[in-house]
Amino acid sequence: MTDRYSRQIMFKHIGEMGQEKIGQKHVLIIGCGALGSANAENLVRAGIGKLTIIDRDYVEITNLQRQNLFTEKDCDEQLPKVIAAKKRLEEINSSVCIVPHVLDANFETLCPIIERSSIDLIIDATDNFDTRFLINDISLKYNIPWIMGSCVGSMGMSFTILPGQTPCLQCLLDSLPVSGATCDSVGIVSPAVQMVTAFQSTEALKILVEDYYSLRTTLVTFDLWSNYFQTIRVERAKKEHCPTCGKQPSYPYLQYDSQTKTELLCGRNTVQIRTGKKIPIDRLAKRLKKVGQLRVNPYLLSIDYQSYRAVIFRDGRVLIHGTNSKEIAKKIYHQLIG
Amino acid sequence: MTDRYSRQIMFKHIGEMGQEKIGQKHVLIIGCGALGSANAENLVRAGIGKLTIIDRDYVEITNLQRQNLFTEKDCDEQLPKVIAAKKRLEEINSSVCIVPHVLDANFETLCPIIERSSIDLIIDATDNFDTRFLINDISLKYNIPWIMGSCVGSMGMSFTILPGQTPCLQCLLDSLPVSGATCDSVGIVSPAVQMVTAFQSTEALKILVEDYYSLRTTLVTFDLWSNYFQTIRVERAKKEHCPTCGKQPSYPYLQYDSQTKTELLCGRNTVQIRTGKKIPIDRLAKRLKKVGQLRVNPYLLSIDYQSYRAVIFRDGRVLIHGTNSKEIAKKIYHQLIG
Amino acid sequence: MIKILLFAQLQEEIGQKHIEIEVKEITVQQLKEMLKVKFKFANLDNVMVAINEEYAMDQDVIQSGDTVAFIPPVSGG
Amino acid sequence: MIKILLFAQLQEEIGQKHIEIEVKEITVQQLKEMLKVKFKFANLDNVMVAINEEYAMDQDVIQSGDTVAFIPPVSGG
Repeated sequence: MTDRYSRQIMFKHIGEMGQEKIGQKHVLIIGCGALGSANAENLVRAGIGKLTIIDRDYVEITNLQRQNLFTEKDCDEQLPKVIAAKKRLEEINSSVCIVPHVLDANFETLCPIIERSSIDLIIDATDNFDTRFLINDISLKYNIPWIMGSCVGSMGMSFTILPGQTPCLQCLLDSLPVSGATCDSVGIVSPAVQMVTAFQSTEALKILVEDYYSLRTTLVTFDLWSNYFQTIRVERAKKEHCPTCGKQPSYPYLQYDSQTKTELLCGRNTVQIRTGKKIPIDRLAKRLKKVGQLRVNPYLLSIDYQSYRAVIFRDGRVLIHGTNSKEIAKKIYHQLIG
Repeated sequence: MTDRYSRQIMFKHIGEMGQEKIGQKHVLIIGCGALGSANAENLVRAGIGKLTIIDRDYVEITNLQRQNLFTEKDCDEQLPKVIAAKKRLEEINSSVCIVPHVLDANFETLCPIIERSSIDLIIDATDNFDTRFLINDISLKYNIPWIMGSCVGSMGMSFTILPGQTPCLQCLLDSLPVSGATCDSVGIVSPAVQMVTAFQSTEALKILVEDYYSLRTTLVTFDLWSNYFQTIRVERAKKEHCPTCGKQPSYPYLQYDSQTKTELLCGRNTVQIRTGKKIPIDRLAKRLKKVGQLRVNPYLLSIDYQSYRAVIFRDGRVLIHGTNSKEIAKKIYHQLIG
Repeated sequence: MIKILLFAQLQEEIGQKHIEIEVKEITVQQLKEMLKVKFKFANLDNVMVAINEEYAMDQDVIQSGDTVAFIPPVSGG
Repeated sequence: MIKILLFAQLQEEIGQKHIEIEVKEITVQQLKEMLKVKFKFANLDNVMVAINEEYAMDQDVIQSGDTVAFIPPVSGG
């Protein structure tokens, strides 16, 4: 069976020893969209020991353009992404243990999974910074490296966070970026996904074979359509008083108050989301104008999106009309606002 | 059905117009290994009109570590790569026309395909420079852009050749490189494949939507494990007297004499023999059933013989696994087939 | 002269990939203020800034000849 | 001083990723000859050469301060 990995064992930085290590490791991938699918496929083909994948979503027709584990049939059957992923991944490599969780990733769902497993590495494949800051806190609290990745349009970025060594996401970004460009507002092409995945999976392999010396220490960012590529040295961003990786961490995203709160507005077929941060309505309006019928006034922005209507207030409240499901509401919120 | 491409249509450099163009184009991918699989999947997910894929090989266990269209089952069934690829690609997007050819790519097999189809773009997914120089000649002779790509270890390179505009491969490399590193001698990790694919597929999309202005004009080269990335401006490499893209081209790789009949598949401990005649597999199977362990499918016959394995394709090609000697290979061929 | 590279939505907002500014010395914070006024950027908070490919903070000083990149984090995945 | 970046098998051959050479001016051809003697490279034909990220030919002149990359084409796919 090691014959199957022969080309990887031949690679001088992996070898027999490295392959054995890969086979003993457990990776957690958070999100099973484009980046999640592609990273999962790489790790499973590479012979990872155990892979846990979390995603709350099911396969939709618009996913097929870039999410490599899914087929038309998965879409017809509306399979949860992690379930469809597990099926394909086991056809690819039946010797890997795949643990799927159909779950919204938040601190209440993630912490128990982390605590009862022995996770060697977390790969970020989420589509929003809320969850990335949460992963960042978890990484530092439980001393697990994580690899950030994101993409949109033909752009992407990636950075590897090693607790105790590198700056963390909180060092790089003082606060949650509001309204980053999302795949659902400005689109995406599949090579952007692959490029980020190439960086993430390479760093993952380095960490799994414990070749820390070779890790990329820069933040990488690119735009494939503009033929642009840049790496940024970030050592100096590490902050002594960082609330996540500093000397006296408070792990702000593991506190109940920092969570984006969703509540059902009873009988109104509406979910209210409270984000706890101001939303720049005007900028958002510019970006969303092609996405759906839009109305703006000084207090709010309202948009018809799919069969729903989202009303976004400047003070950070969002109403999603047309659903009683908190999961659907959150998904729409992340698709529109990021 | 356009809903399926909505994220790609939203991308400002593609749009409705670009998507329509993609749907009308015909791409030829030469090779269906790691780069071929990954490029094919991207184009099919992106909604390419028609895709022709050529490969002479069948799926083996050592492929699964990095070749994204194939599963353990394809390997058990010893399916030709293009046949296994077509099956998966149709599950991904049933509206794309996939034309597989189980063929060795040489000028006798390629030219007829080019002449009877209207190919808009050729993607290089071969594993050798013999074939790349052949593609280069074909590209210039028939005025079809091609996108070079190669990878090994954690390294890769890519370059886009636009007839009449950019230098061609012959301009960049005066002659066939001898003994380049191969996947079978120094191994390969899958992110190297994805990175090259990301470059190739992005350039492919630019060409398909006719956004020539955005094309990368540099040769890109990288090493993911060493965190190295470089682009090289090559305009000045274009040679007036180039035998391929110069004023009086001779297309040296389209001459009969430049073809080989027996070839070593480098680092694979395998020799390929091209007989130039069709082989009656079923008759042969009957005769060989007492000679060694035999497997037959509609495309090929495979037999364990002494310490070797011979795989005999209906179209007259034979692979002798277990030797690097052309002489031994020929001998086994003659012993089995006569 | 300082060369400023813009990415993602910042490019869209002003329709340019890079701009040049004639100053000898300026802090990152001051440059942000200047760009907000001059180009009407909606928001330059939470945009990462790099001077000559090194992460920079608001109080860092940019010299003439430096290349400054403004990189808004992208969120998709 | 000229900085020389090595890739692929060239790195392996001498176990270094880059080397530095103290010369004022040298052609690509001359540099290849020098490296073949000094570092015993098996073969530097069919290796692409770039000076400061631009494709270079054998007769091109390298100046002190330039960065030269030696890039052997990789063949796999």
